[in-house]
This record gives sequence, C-alpha cells and structure tokens, in this order.
Amino acid sequence: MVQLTMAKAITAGLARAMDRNDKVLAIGQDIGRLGGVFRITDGLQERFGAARVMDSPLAEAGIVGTAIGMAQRGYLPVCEIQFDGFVFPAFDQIINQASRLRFRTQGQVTAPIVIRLPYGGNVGSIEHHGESPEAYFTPTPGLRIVTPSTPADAYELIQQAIASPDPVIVLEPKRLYHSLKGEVDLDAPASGELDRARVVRLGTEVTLIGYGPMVSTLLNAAKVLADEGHSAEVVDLRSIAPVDWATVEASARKTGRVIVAHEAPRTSGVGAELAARIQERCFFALEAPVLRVTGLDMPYPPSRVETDYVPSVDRVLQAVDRALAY
Amino acid sequence: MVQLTMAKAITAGLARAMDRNDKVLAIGQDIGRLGGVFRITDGLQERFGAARVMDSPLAEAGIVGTAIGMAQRGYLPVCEIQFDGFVFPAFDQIINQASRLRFRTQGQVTAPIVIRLPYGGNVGSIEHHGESPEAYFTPTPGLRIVTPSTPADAYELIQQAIASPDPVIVLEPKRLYHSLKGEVDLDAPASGELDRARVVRLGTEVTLIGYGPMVSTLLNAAKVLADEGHSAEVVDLRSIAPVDWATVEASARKTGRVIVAHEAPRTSGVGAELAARIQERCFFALEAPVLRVTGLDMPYPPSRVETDYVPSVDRVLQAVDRALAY
Amino acid sequence: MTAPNAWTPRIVGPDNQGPDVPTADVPTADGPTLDVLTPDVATSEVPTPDEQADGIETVQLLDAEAHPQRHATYSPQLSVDEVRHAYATMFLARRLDTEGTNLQRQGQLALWAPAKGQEAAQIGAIAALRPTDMVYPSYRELAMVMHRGLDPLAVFQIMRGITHATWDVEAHRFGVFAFVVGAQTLQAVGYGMGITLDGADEVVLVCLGDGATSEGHVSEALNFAAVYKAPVIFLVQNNQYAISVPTAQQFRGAPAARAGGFGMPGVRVDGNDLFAVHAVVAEAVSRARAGEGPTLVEAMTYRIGAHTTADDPTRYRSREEEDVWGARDPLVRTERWLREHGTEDGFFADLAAEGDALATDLRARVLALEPQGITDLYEYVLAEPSAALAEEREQVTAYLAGLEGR
Amino acid sequence: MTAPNAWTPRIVGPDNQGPDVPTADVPTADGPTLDVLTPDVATSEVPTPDEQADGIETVQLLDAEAHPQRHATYSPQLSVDEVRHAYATMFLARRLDTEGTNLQRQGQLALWAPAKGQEAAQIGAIAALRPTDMVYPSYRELAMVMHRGLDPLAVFQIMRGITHATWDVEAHRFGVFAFVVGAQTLQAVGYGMGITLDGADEVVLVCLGDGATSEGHVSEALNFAAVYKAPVIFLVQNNQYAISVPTAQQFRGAPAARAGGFGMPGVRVDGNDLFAVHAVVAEAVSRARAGEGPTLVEAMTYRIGAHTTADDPTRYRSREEEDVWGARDPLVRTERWLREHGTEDGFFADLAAEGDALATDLRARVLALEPQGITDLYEYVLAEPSAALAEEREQVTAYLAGLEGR
Ligand SMILES: Cc1ncc(C[n+]2csc(CCOP(=O)(O)OP(=O)(O)O)c2C)c(N)n1
Ligand SMILES: Cc1ncc(C[n+]2csc(CCOP(=O)(O)OP(=O)(O)O)c2C)c(N)n1
Ligand SMILES: [Mg+2]
Ligand SMILES: [Mg+2]
Repeated sequence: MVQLTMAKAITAGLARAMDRNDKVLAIGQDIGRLGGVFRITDGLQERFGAARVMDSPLAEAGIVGTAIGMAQRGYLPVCEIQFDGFVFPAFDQIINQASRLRFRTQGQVTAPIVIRLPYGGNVGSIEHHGESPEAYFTPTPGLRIVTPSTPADAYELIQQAIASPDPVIVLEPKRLYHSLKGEVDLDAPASGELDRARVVRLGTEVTLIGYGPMVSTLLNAAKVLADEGHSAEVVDLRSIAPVDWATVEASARKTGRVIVAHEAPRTSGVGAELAARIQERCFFALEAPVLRVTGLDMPYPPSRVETDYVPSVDRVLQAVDRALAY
Repeated sequence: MVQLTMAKAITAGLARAMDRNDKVLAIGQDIGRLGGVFRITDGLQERFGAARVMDSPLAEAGIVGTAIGMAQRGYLPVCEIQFDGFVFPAFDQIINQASRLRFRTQGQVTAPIVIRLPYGGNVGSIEHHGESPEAYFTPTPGLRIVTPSTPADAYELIQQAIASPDPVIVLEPKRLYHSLKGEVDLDAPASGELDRARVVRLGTEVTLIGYGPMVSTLLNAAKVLADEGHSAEVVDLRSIAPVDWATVEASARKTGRVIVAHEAPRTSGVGAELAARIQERCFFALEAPVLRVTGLDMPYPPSRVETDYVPSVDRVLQAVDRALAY
Repeated sequence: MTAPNAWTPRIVGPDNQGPDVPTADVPTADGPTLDVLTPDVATSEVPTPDEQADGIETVQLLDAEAHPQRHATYSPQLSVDEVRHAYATMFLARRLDTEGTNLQRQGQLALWAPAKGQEAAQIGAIAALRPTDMVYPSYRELAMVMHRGLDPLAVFQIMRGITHATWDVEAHRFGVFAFVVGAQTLQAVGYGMGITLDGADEVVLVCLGDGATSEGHVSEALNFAAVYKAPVIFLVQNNQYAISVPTAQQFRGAPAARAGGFGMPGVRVDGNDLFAVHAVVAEAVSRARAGEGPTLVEAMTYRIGAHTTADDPTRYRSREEEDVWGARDPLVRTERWLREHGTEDGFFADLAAEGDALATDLRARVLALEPQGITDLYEYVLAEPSAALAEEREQVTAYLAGLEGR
Repeated sequence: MTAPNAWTPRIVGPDNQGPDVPTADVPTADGPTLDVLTPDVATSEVPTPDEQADGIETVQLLDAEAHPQRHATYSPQLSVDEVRHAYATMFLARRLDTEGTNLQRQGQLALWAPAKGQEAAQIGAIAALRPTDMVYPSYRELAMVMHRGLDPLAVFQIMRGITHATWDVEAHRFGVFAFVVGAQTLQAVGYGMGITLDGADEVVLVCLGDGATSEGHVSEALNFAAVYKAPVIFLVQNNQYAISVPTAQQFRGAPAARAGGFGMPGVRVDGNDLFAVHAVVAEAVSRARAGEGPTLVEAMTYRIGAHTTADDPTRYRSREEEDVWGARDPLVRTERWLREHGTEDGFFADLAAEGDALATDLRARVLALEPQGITDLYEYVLAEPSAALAEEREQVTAYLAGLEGR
C-alpha cells in the first residue's frame, strides 16, 4: 500500500498495464514530452519510448479513429482526450464506429480501446474545461463508461478498462487529480468485471447515488445527516454504463428513498435513467420519488459562478429533506 | 385544406418559408438537382435558385458549421442531414457551437439554424438508415428538438422551426414521408411556440406518450384498448426538447398510469427523462410505475429483424396490461 | 456458405501469380523522362472526362481503344495470364452486380449499390497487393470482395438486411464494408500504424470515393498517415459523383492534388485502365513497403449505373455523358486487349457460362438467406452481456415466443 | 465598461489611414519575377526557423535586422504613420499581455494565453482589412481585439471566469473567441458565403493556429471556402507549436502547401515582419473582394511565452531555440525600422507611459469585475426560457437566497 494522488494512481495504473503487455499504447495530444496537460502520462514516453507513447496531431477523431485501427491490428490503445469539452469532434468514431464494431460484424471485429476523458467542474478554468459530457455517451449500446472516485479505484479501473475487450471511456474527475490522495494497493487485480457499483457507506433511511467527483460530496452529506440523526447509504456507481442495477436496486429497496447526484445538467442526464429504472423496479418500495441533484439546465457557466452550478452538500441535503418529508 | 403526404407537406412548408423570407436558405447533400434522397427539396432549386438551395460537399460538420456562419450573417439556413446515422460528424458544431452560442456570448451571437434529420426505422434499409438518435441531442441546453406525427404538423413545425430564434433539430419520421397522407391547412401559422404537446386522444385509464413515428402505433393501441373496454389517452409530444411538462403531467395525474414509447433504445432515451420527471412530479398520483416501450438495448439491427426491435402495438399493449395490473 | 457452387477466387497478385508467361508487349520507357504523354483520343465531341481542367496528369498505359500508351514512369506489370485472371474476376463481379440490381428490383434486396464500370480500378489496385496485405473497403467493392476469395453472398446478405457487415476479416485480410462515408480511412491508418509498430512487411489499401474526400475524417486520416509514415495506399475511386453531386461541386482541389498538401505523393490514373491502376498502385505499395509512407491514388472512373437502386441518375446527368464514359468501359477495354493477345472466344464463352451459373447459384442462396433471430444479436453488444442485457434478452425471447403462440 | 481610462483604439487600415505620408522606402519590384529572394541572415548557429525544409518560400519585406528586402510580388504598403499606429497597438497589446500573465500569477485570473511574439502577425493582418470586414479570432488575438477598438477588459473577463466570450460582435465586426480548436473556421466560411449571397464588398479574416490545421473541421472549411469561392482569408499563425507539439509532429504538409490541395492559394510569410504580413494579407483581401475566393496565409511566428500560464515550455523546447526566435521579436524589428525612419525617443517613451497607465487602469478594472449571478444566465439558454427553465430559475433563486440567509 502506498499513498498516491489520483493523478499518480492513474499514471501508475497505465505504467503497470504497459509494463505487463507491450501491446498497450498511449496516444493523445501533448502526452509525450509534456506528459499531458495534467501530467498523467508523465515519464511514460521516456520509459516506454515514443512509439508507445505517441504525441498526436491536434485531431480528436484522428486519435480515436486510428486507435480503432491499431486495436484491429492487435494493439490496446489508450487515448487521451485533453478536456471534456473537446471530445465531440471524435463523436462519430466513438458512437458509430468503436461502440458498434462488434455488433455490426457479429463479433468478427472489435475495438478494445480506452478513451481517457478528464471531466467535471469546480476547477476554476475557462469554457469547455469544467464540463461533464457523460450523458452524450450513455445512450450507446456497446460502450462502457467508468469513473473512479478514489485513487485506488482509479488505479484499478484504468487497468481493467485496458484489459476489457470492449471500448471503455474512463471519465477522470479532474478536480481530484491532484487534490485527492489515498491508499493504493499496487498489486490490485488488473482485470475484472467493470460494472460493479460499490456501497461506500451503509445506511437505512435514504440512498445517495453518485459517481466520480460527486462521491465525496455525497459522503460529506451523509456525515452531516448522521450528525443530524439520519442514516444515509452512499452508492458509488463506478460504472455508469452499464449500471450495476442489482446493487442500486437493493439499496433503493432497503431505504425507500433515493437521491441521485451528478454535475451534468438534469435533463436527460444519468440521473434520468436511474430514476426511471428505480421507480419501475422498486415501485412499491419507494416512500418518495427518486430525486435528482444535478448541474443546472444550462451550459456550464463561467467559473466564477460554478459553485452555484455544481451540486453542493447543501443541495444534496435539501433534496434529502424533501425526500424524508414525503 | 389539401391532402398531402408528410414529404410533400414538408416541401410545402419549406417553400412557403422561402417564399415569405428570402433570408431562408437550404443546404445539404444532393438537395439541389436531385431534390434530396427523399425528394423533400424537390423543385426548390429550380424555384429559388442554386444560391438558396445549395448542394453541399459531403461533410456534415461543414454543412452545420457554415450554416451557423450564414446565420451570423443574417440568413436562416435549413440544413438537411441525409440520414439519422450520419449526423455524428456534425456533433461538435451542433452541441458545442450552435446550441451554445447564445449562452456563451450572453445573447450577442445566436444561431437560428434548422437541422432537418430524417429518422426512425421499419423502413427496410441497410445499416445507419433506420436509427433514432434523439437521445444524443436531448441533454443539450439551448437546443430545440421537434418531430411531427402528421403532415399538418410537419407543415407547421418546419415553418415554426425556421422562424424560431433558437437552433432547432426537426426529426422527420422517414417511414411516414410517403406513406402517410393527411389534411394540411396551407394557411396555418408559420410561427408560434414550438414546445406544445398535443393530446391526440382523450382517455382516462392510462396515458400513452410518444412522438413522431410512434404516435400512430399508440393510437392503434388505444383503439385496441377501446375495443377491450379500456380508455387510453394519447399524448403526442411534438417537442422533445423542451418537453411540454404541463400537458404531460396533467395527463399523468389524470390517468395515474403512463407508458412512454420510442424507437431509440431504452437506456438513457427520452423515456428516461419522462419517467424520471413524471414520477417526481406526480408521485402520489401514480398507480403504477411509468413504463417504457422502446427499441431494444442494442444498436439498430439488420432490417429483416427490425420489426422485433421497433415497438409494436403488441408491445404497447403488453405494457398497458402490466400497468393496469398494478 | 460452403454451398457446392460457391465462388472460388482468382487471386492475382505478386505473391500468387499465374504461370510465368511473358508480360504484355506494351512499350516501356527506360526510366523517368519529361516526355509528353500520348494523349487519349476522344471518341465523342463531348470532352473526355479525363481531360481535367486542373492540369494534373492522368497516368494511362492502355487507352480507351486498348492501344498501349507509353509512360515515363510507369509500365505494365501484368502477364497475359494475370490479365485473364483479373478480367475473369471483373467479368464475374459485373455479372453478380447485375444480379444484385435484378434481385433488388424483384424486391429481394433492400438496396443495391452497383459497381459497374469500376472493376478495373478495384481489381487493378487489389492485384498489386499481396494476399497478406490488408484492405479497408468502402461499400462498393464487390470485385475486391471476390478477388479476396470471400463468398460474394456476404455482400448480398448485407443488402438483404440479414447482417450489417460480416465476414472473416482476418482470414481474408479484408475489412468489413463501411457505411459512414470516410470513417474507415482513419481506422485503416491506425491499422497501418500498427503494421509499422510490428515492423511487418505489410501494407494497407483503403478505398474511398471522390465525395468522401470532403469529410474531415478523411483529411485527418491523410494527415495522420503522413505524420506517422503509415504504409497506407488511399485509393480514391473518383467515379465523378457523390450520389448526384459532381466533383466540380465537391472540391476545387482534386484528391490527387490534395495529397501533396498533406505531404504525400498523389497520383492520378485512368481508373478504367487495368494496367495503369495496377502499375501505379504497385509503385505506391513498394514505397509503403520501403517505409516511405502513404500515397494517394486517384483512379478516374465512372459509375455506369445508379448510385444505388434508390437513385435516379437521369435527374443529374445526361445520356450523352453516360455514353462518353460508356465507351471507356474497363471490361470492353480489357477484353479487347486480351483478344489482341491471343485469348480465344472460348475463354469468353466459358466465362459467360460460369457467370450465369454463379448468378443462378447465388440467387438461390440469396433467396434462402434467413437472418439470425433478434435475441441472438444480444451476443454482440458487449463481449459478455451485462446483467441488464441478459435480462432484456430473456424478456424479449419470452415475448416473441408468446407472439408465436397466438 | 465605460470607465474613464478605457482603451481608445488606433484603427490602421486602408479605409482609415493616418495622414498621407510617403510609404517606407523599401525597394519594390515592378512585377513578378523569378529572382531569388534575399535570404534572411541567421543570428545564431542554430538554423533559423524560417529555413523550412519544405522549400516553400517565406515572403519577407523586412529582415530580422530591419533591413528592407526586395520581393518580386509584394511590396510594403504602410506609411510611417501607419507603422507608428500599428507599432503602438502591438506595444500596448504586449504590455497588457504581460499584465495578463502577472494577474494570473497573482491568482486574479484563471488562465492567461500569452500572445507575446505574435503581434506583427496579428496587426499586420488586421490592418489590411477595412473596419467593416469581419474577423473570426481564435483565442490568442489580444492585439486584434485592441485594434478593433474593443475594450481589452473583455478578454480579461473571460480569463477571470466572469464570462465565456462576450462582446458586441456587430459593432466591432469582431467575432467572439473560440475555444474548440478549429470550429470557428467553418463558421467564418459560412459568414463569407453570406457575404457572397449579399453581394457585399466585404471579406472575412479567420484566425487559427498551426495545430488547428489538423482538425477535420478546418479541412472542411478550406474545402467549403474553395467550393463556394467564399471571400475568406485563413490566417494561420504558425507559432511552431500546438502546446508542446512542434509542427514537425503536427504535419508533413505545411499549411501553405495544404491550401493548394484544396484549390486556393497558400502563401507563407514571415509572421514577425509587419510589412510582409500586411502586404500578403492585403493581396489576399483584394483577391477575395474581386470574387476570386479564399486564400490561406501562413504567418511564420513564434510564441515567445508559454502556451498558457498552465504550461511549462521547458519540457519541450530549448533555451537556444527560444533565443533564436527571441532575436526575431516583431516589436524590436518594427521599433528599429521606426527609429530608422525618424521616430524619436519621445514617441517610445510616451508609449511606455501610456502602456503603464493602461495596465494600471486595466488591473484595477479587472479586480473590480464581478460575474452575473448564475440565475441571470437562464436568460441566455433559449431566446425565451421554457416553462421548465423558468421554474428552475425560481427554485435556484430561492435556494441561493436561502443560503444567504444562513
Ligand atoms: C457520413 C455520411 N454522410 C452521408 C452518407 C450518405 N451517402 C452514402 S454514399 C454517399 C455518396 C458517396 O460518394 P463517394 O464518396 O464519391 O462514393 P461513391 O458512392 O461515388 O462510390 C452519400 C452522401 C453517408 N453514407 N455517410
Ligand atoms: C478541439 C480541441 N482540442 C483540444 C484543445 C486543447 N487545446 C487548446 S489550445 C491547443 C493547441 C492549439 O495549437 P495551435 O492551433 O497551434 O494554436 P496556438 O495555441 O499555438 O496559438 C490545444 C490542443 C482545444 N481547445 N480544442
Ligand atoms: Mg463517387
Ligand atoms: Mg501554434
């Protein structure tokens, strides 16, 4: 066990995957000499060479599209998209190509690529640097989307994503890159089932569901609630596509009250699918409607007002109050 | 009043808009001499000239991106994307550019463009020609998405979309283009509020909500139900972003049972947002969970099995049975 | 797929040649010179389509009358026997292409995208590859499919709505059809980057159309290929149209010119001249194998038929124009050359009979095609179905069984 | 925004010239010839950055030592007075650029993207436009912002996280900053298509970087511009890097070469030579106005500072290289020319003082900047808030009021 920031944990996970399998490659803008704008690939080019840690031209479709081709050649490319807001030029390659290859070819051709995508707000930056685009990807059969909330999870998920035979987007909560430190087991399994949610706090009265950067907010809310005499269970989804419904539904049935939180806007967000499914599956168990605490229904705002946009502990508590009042 | 197919109704609506305002332009692949692959722009180039009905190079981002620029110059461009499955190369221009211009510039710059997008399945074609990509657009603040279910609606919506100061995607149910004929009032208003759902059949026991190509399926289901002694209300959303929540919630409260249907896959589809919101707003009024009848959670299949994929009257009835059994 | 009459391929390529017969007696230059090339003689008052206004040379080794043309850089590389093999594939592909259109007209296929007229571009190019080289087709490469020994039924399966795009890519080194125009080019470049990483002696041929060159993804592919010196040949079959849009409205810089701007050679070739396409692609393949990176080959050809069976070319082109290009039919030209080089009637008669038998067999097999049930398709969404997928599959299975029970 | 000390622009352009003084006494050629250009003399052992290996000529009218250079096609078009005006804007832009970096270091800005070194490229280009011509900037065009009379505070607002990109585009004919690399180029082309449709006597200048040329959208923009003959000048500020990626890894076909492949002229110019940039862009503008379509101008320059304040250039480039380019500083060069053409110390001293005052004023105004409350932003989502938006706005307003109450 070592103490690592989330950034260093991802670096370590990447390095381990590259070490263990020389088919693993990295490609992206500025990931070579610069080590990426967040320094996630820091030192990897020196260690594994420029052929395996490739600075790419400034073209997101190019990065993902060539990664698909390299995967068809037997490589396991890990793409870095520089910021959340810049993934859209690659959209066709992700949605229409990588995610469907297995289906359209009845398993003849697959695209086991990984797309690392820093996301999330409250980072005090300019436009397109604080967004949460996950809802644009979740409607896609064939695409896995995972996101860690701790350095240990980040270390595991990046390796498991690389080991996965499916295309995987790893949403990296950039706010936590350098701010969150935690214990990491460097011998943790490098492969395994990617769609396992985790109950990170047990409780009985209300279930708080979130992922990535929201998990610590939910845990903090749960602590406040505990002080106030309420018992909240917190579920870290870890995989937002597919969702681990068994874990989610079990918690919902247990507590009868569910709050889902994410930074992306409410409309058609991940919370919508969670609420829709939970109310369908746990109808009689619910004491209150599933409530959503989300980014506002507007594009990500200028950073000086972003704390009013990103769900806060207070807003979670407000929703819990509402749920408990039913 | 005249009898028109949906295709001809859209052509008539476009022509009327171009007639009334010479800032209205059309741009897209093959829309000139060929009149578009569905012949929606048939005759328009002859009538309005090649400067206003522009055959574009084969580049979707180019079509939408230049349309945004023309809009900034005061034009009102109507883009045609050839098929549902080919819209993704334009994704950044739609999501990051057109939809946000007003917000990012605090109203200084806007993008009043229209994107016509034929969609929907059961058309017996090859891959990418039968899909329903609306869920990729609904998470976008600032973007309007409308879809007609009748020729009359198509005639109105295309004109109202052109008149709208917001960017609008008009999803055109291609299955109905040439198969559905109906009365069209050629003097119908050419502008108006775009987000008005319509209760197309009154009922009391269950609400069936759909849009575009699903509406006739729901009406047929309602007829069967009537024969069986059950009263179903049918709501045609018309606007799937924003949704006319007042109409939707009123119906849900009235019947207490809601089925939402769409051709797109279930996960993170429009039905998710509807279910999430309805259960939140109408919690105590619901006798059963909001149920979804949707395309399967896989990419659109080869057309020989597409009828097993697209919601049928039978599948709607099955869901109604479930809802009534609660 | 192992039906008795199934298609047996004729592999024509450097690593799998026919008997060692002398190569065609087309005069060859001894090396690059600045000679002006023998111009193509127009057969009509309408300017021939390869008299391009942009001044880019069109490499031609056999003119429309099947007369040999001298070229400073390129010379024919195919033996008479190889040409016979190539012609046979071209001929049979056209026969099946016609059958595709017929089947569609009879309601047996959802769609058919005729390749008639583009056979020399396709076979000339693929014949310059080794069977181990990879091909990324677009959606019109029936002749290439047959060249690589794939059962052409696979293409009919797609067009009947039975499958999206399914065949054994690894066995045939032939990628699946790509329907999102241009997207495959980036994947082909990535594959080529993989070849370089492997240090393998292979190349990639990727097919695209004139219209496809407008897609941003294609420009990105050209740039990535150049930057990473990927061993990729971009074969642009410039058939003069993207559906109804003629090249004059598609671009002002032709594909062959585009290449230079991305830092790779661009060569324009008469796409209806089997010898020229083969020679130019062979040269590009050599460069790629030698580690000198990508080349773009613009093969000037013509789609004699409609874009697809859903298309109506009378709306956008003249009969006159069709006739000009019709006179440049690559099958006619190649047949003429073969006859002038000692190929007897019997060869052509046998081939015609073989084509008819193949078509009859294929038609029967097409009509017998049945799709996989929808619930089987859950297999292919993820490597392992998620719990939710497995559950949905069960529900759908039960539902469909219930329907059958009615 | 109407603070007393707000910036007053110096408009330099054909329609708004200073007094009619004689133009600079640089020798001019009488027309196109094939003369070899006077080469730039390197000031270091390291090969000068404009000695590009690709053989494309770099137009230069004033070398790094401020010596006039003869050119076959282009000649200086700026009067001494115009150069003084241009220099003043360049100088003041740099002063504020420095202030931007300082403010960021002091935690007052989220980010700053220095433009130091690129002032001649920006001012040379925009000075060739009329004030009625439209500009689509990228995100580094502080000098252009100032040239067009926009309050530079607007840029600081963005970098402080107060707004995304807000100014009066119509009044200044200057588009908002674009942060998705390359996306603005298509919009600029569309705007240019609109100009053509209007039959208006206007042109569009669109700014992009060397890295941006790799984005598919940019290639599509070049193609659309060429196909529709849009009156657009693509100004590629080739500052040698896209963040850390040098051009050698970005492309093998330089932007100037790329243009030809899309069917438009591409001209490379010394981007640190005010005269050359101005002359080359002016020529492109004339072509565009004459209905001859787009031109790409590749201005070879150097980002002297970091990519942004978040960047660390020591990781990817050498001190030596920075020195070579530092010696080509456009401000130094222009100052030298001005001194040689009778501009006295006083002018420079006054300018320095003006710069300091401007910076002081700006700093104060930056620190006073306050964002609009988040609930006000609901105004800008749709033209009219939907019912759901209006409701959410009320809820958020109530919630925030409640928080304040605590
Ligand atoms: C991204 C995308 N846009 C539009 C289409 C519809 N479409 C199919 S083929 C075609 C024309 C292609 O022209 P070209 O590249 O010249 O190839 P050709 O069909 O002539 O062989 C178009 C527009 C598509 N398949 N993909
Ligand atoms: C689509 C997109 N991808 C990535 C980025 C992140 N990014 C911002 S600036 C930049 C480099 C741009 O280089 P260049 O075009 O040369 O312009 P310069 O910054 O040198 O002026 C990158 C990669 C972005 N803003 N947009
Ligand atoms: Mg074509
Ligand atoms: Mg740059």
